[in-house]
Amino acid sequence: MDLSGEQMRRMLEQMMRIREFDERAALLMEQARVHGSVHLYCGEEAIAVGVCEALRKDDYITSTHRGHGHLIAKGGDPRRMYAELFAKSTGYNRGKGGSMHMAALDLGIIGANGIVAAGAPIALGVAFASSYQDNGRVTICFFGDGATNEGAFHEAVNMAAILKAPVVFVCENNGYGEWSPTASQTSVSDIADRAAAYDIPGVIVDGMDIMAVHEAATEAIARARSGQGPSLLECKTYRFYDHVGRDFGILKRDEDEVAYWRARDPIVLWQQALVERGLITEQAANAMRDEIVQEMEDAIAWAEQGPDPEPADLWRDVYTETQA
Amino acid sequence: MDLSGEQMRRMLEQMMRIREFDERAALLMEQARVHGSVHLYCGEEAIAVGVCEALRKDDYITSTHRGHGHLIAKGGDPRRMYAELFAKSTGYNRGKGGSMHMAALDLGIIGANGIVAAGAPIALGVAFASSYQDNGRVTICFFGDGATNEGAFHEAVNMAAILKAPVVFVCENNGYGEWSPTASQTSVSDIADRAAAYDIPGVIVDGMDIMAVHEAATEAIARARSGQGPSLLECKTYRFYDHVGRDFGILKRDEDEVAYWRARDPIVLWQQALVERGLITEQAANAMRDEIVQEMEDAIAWAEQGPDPEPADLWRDVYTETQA
Amino acid sequence: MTAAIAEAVDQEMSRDDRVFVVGEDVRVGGPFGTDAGLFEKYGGRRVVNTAISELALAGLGVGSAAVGLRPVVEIMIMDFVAVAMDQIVNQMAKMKYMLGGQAVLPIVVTTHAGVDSSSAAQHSGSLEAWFCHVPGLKVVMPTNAYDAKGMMISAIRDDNPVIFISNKRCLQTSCEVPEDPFTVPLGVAEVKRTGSDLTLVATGRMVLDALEAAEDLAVDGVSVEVIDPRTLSPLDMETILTSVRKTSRAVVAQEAVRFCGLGAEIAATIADECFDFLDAPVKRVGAPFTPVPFAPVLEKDYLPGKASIIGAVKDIFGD
Amino acid sequence: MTAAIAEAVDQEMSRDDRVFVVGEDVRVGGPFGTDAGLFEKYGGRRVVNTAISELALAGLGVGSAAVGLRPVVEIMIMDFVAVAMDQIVNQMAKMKYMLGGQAVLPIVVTTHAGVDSSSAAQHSGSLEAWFCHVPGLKVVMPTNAYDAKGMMISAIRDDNPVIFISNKRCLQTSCEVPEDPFTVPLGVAEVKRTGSDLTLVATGRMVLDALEAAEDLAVDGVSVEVIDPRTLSPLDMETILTSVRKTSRAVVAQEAVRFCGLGAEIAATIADECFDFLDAPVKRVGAPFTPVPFAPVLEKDYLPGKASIIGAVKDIFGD
Ligand SMILES: Cc1ncc(C[n+]2csc(CCOP(=O)(O)OP(=O)(O)O)c2C)c(N)n1
Ligand SMILES: Cc1ncc(C[n+]2csc(CCOP(=O)(O)OP(=O)(O)O)c2C)c(N)n1
Ligand SMILES: [Mg+2]
Ligand SMILES: [Mg+2]
Repeated sequence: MDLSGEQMRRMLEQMMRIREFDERAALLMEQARVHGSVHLYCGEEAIAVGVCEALRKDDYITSTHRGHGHLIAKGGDPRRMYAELFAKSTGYNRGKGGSMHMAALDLGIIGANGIVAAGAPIALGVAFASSYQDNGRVTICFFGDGATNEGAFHEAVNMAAILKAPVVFVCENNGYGEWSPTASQTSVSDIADRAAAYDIPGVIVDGMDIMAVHEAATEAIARARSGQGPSLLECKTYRFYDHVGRDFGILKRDEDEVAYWRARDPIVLWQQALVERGLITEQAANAMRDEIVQEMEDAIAWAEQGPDPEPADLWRDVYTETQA
Repeated sequence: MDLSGEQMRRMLEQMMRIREFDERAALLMEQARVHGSVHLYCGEEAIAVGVCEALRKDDYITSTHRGHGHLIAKGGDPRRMYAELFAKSTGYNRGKGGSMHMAALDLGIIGANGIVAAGAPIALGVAFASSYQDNGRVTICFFGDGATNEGAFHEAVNMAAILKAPVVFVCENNGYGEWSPTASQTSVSDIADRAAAYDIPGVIVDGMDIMAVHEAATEAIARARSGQGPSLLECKTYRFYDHVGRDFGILKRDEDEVAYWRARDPIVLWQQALVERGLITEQAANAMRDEIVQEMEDAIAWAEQGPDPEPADLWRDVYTETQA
Repeated sequence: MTAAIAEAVDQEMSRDDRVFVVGEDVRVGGPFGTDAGLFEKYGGRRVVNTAISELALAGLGVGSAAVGLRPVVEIMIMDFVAVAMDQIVNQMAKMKYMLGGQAVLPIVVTTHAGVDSSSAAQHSGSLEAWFCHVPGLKVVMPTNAYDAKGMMISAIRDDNPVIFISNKRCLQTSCEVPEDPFTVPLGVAEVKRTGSDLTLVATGRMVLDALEAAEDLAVDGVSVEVIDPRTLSPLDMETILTSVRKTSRAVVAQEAVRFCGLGAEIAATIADECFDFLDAPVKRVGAPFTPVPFAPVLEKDYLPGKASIIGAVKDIFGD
Repeated sequence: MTAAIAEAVDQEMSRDDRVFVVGEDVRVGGPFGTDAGLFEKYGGRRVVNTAISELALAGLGVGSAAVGLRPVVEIMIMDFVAVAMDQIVNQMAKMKYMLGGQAVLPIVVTTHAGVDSSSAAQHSGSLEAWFCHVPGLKVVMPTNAYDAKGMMISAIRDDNPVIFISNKRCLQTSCEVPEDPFTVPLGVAEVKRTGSDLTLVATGRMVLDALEAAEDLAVDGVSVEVIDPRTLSPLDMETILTSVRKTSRAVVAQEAVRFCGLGAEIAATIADECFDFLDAPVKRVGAPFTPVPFAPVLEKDYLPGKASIIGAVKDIFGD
């Protein structure tokens, strides 16, 4: 992979942006300043960024309930994202969707989803449209390990394989679905093994290593773009926090397990790698983070002061007025 | 496998019984004497019989829209089956289900099903109950190649694998789903490959060879019975007739393809094998068939003269009266 | 009306390249022939024959519509929607709203409903009430070939998800249908017969039974006005209420299970809005509270029709 | 009422070894705590924590019940039933009938419904009307801890599939509940408050709002009788009709989308059966015809409650 230093720094920056966004989102939820449930992406940043940095601007992604990272990685504006959490009309969904439904169609972000695995059939459809329109675009379908046990996942991957739809199925295997370990739900230990059921490539990568993710994603995306059909990319990762927010208080995880994964923080690892390669200094990295922190504080301030939806918005956008 | 000559002859007889049953069912449908759609099992007899002969009497099966063969193989009475097709109150379902819902719970036949793949989650449940009750029973889930593209199939197999439920998933890969070739629907050419997605054994057998089916089924059943969990058994077979009835007139299949499979008629093959082994003579086999033909004619005559349901039956059996 | 539907889809496909058909066995024209000839004319790119995966099918509709296509998704038999409900209800219907208006989802989901020659409990359903209860969907159920063609064209041109339900026994009927494309607007009921003594609101196959019942009742001196809503959601209550204000009596007939069906909504609204006009209670006709039986002798009793409609009308007039 | 539900399930599990619980995250007590303590007491054999596979879950219920067990199947949030509809509607509900009576299916499907603190469009649904439209199912929606415990015990002992719906905001309420097992019969409505001027039929969380509304209205001199059907199918219309024959006026309130909801069935039946008793049209209260919005300011307007109930009552009395 020949990535420029600039791009590699940008990848660090994007991961930091996601981390800082979500740490603050958690806090805002604890303070009851934002609404609804917030599922944090902390720990999984290398996946969204590693994958999305391999995309074209006009490519598409579908996301999950744990979607903030995907949105930011695909170019989502933290201000409008926070505004959505604050349920403001300046939010991406004008305050009508919240965390679990955030979308930005103009950025190719088809949306988070509150139904586990529901993004997969939608991603199939988006990718089908790209081959139909022959526009060379690729769709990334992000989903969790738990989602692979839903029928929707299975049907979508089979149909995508048959139609050779340009989609890459990216599994974020973080070891849990809500408060249940993956092993108690999923009959394979490697989700990638499920690719065999569709005769498509199944690849496992270290989801804490952004370069590994990026390289595998680049290959799968190229494959999809050239008409060879879907792939399944499994990224082994870890949910640093609880299922919802930072500590919901239901699940006590093994301390050693948490420590093991914390030590493999993808942001720390990548920052070290860049420092070692002389592409950034500790100091510059800290400055980068400080700037992002400031960006987030500004975004929150902007977002919180935005206007609430109008009462009439309740009735808006149920249907589209058709111009025949 | 040490099967007695008696059992081997019985397997021939059961296959003939299914064939003769369904040939007549088709005719009755063409004559509009029976009601609803009839999906013929002709060509696939070695599967139902090969599998069911490996079962205990108290084991269970779930079936499909193409279910007559499964019922007969598990001990269903052709008289009550025909009566059901004639919509008589002497039918297994008292005339309220018809071909696609035929069941005989007292024989462990949980039922045909009008929804593709819906038998799989039900089989999971039945098998789960057997481990819960620790009664040593095994459940066979029959389904078609097309059914493996439904989410229900996927969810059921994964959950069965996790729960180590004593169930064997038996796929009848007959090359088509309705009027579409399997290759146009299913992204793998061997359904058995899908076993990898659940970390369970996946075995391919020649579905026209009853011994091959029987041996593989015996092994999978033993595995299930001993608590080692489910297997996926793919039987390569062919639908001698159309999707519904003998010739629905929608699909013209390649003549060579039809001839190839017709030449592999499982009943002819097995009869030859028995003759070669000296376990039956041509003459005895013909006599056996003649007797079955007579049995079917008698069954039809009995069934057709049965009483219709009473008008009050419309309202019966919507709910169970609970004796608290 | 089978051919009328195929013709409508054909004409829209030739008019607009974004329109495509996707479903099981659409290659051979679909199980009822409503896609006849399309594959031969447009090929596999635009007539997409898929696996037996209704949930993925519906999702393919959602995703492809979200980025600019106009899918016509076929779910063979209405009972099978049960496996596709999430994509239809939680995604298709809600997406525009949840996204604050970002999405435009011009999708037609076609399906075939109703009791027909011993299809039994899993192939005879009429589930329109489920979809009517879901904001974001339009639900149409044309009852003759003319309406079917005009409404299919409208449905394809509509920028919203439309559930297009063909009653199986209606499919077998035919009538004069212009060859050229034309539209029948969605959301507009039709008075199929005028009358002065009673308003008979019927949906699906019950429209034909209602018209026959009206003939018979005319002989008995009862003048019945028959209204076919055609679009079930949004429902054109105005046409119905106007009629009831004139006739002072109403019967509502549907093939679906009576309890909690669309007929309840129509009857409740009539009873509310025409309270001061009604000379008699609004009566409802619908299927009994049982699954659909297989035996023809039971199916016949199960199915509401002319006799049950006449019974309800006579109830009102106190015979 | 969370604890009351867990207690009921616990008591039935200890009474009958055939009863078991299966669902997602039931090991940790379920997302709302309605399974709290069960895993610790009964272990993984009888408290079965599964994959995220609602369709298989429901099927596990059907199959295990068909051969003698009594499953309690949990579907976390009511909107998620959309992925399990086939097993619930096409299998569970119809199996007994299709099989000519062979099957006995004592299954409880529990789920949590309704709007609650910005859960938005995919986690706030009230879909009871879908299930009420399906013969073969019983549908219950208790609204206080006492009823919840008694009805859960009845549901588990019932030999039919029962959809047990807990409104999420009702779950947060509590009241005196006897520790010993007791039953509240299914199919029996309860008059929660007696009155003489108007019958207010309310379901789910609306029962609490209705009682508050009745208090307020009493101050204005309107005496309101509040009825909670508790079981939605089979629906105890007799209790409702008896009340309306006395009061001559009725309002029906539900949290679900008003259009095509259960309220329509109740209103239509009242209007029909009490035609000669009614002094005013039956009014209905329900959610507007939109998906559930996220923003609290919109959610507040979306949700029917005391104010909309009082509004409907005042409509009737013409203020
Ligand atoms: C159909 C459906 N079932 C259940 C849920 C509740 N739920 C939300 S997230 C989640 C766990 C998902 O696990 P996984 O796919 O591994 O994603 P992760 O949260 O680990 O990122 C569950 C069960 C849901 N939203 N939708
Ligand atoms: C959910 C659902 N979708 C579609 C159908 C219509 N249908 C009935 S049989 C069938 C083909 C099934 O193919 P396969 O599983 O291979 O079984 P086969 O008929 O070949 O034995 C289809 C599509 C159905 N009954 N249920
Ligand atoms: Mg996970
Ligand atoms: Mg097949």
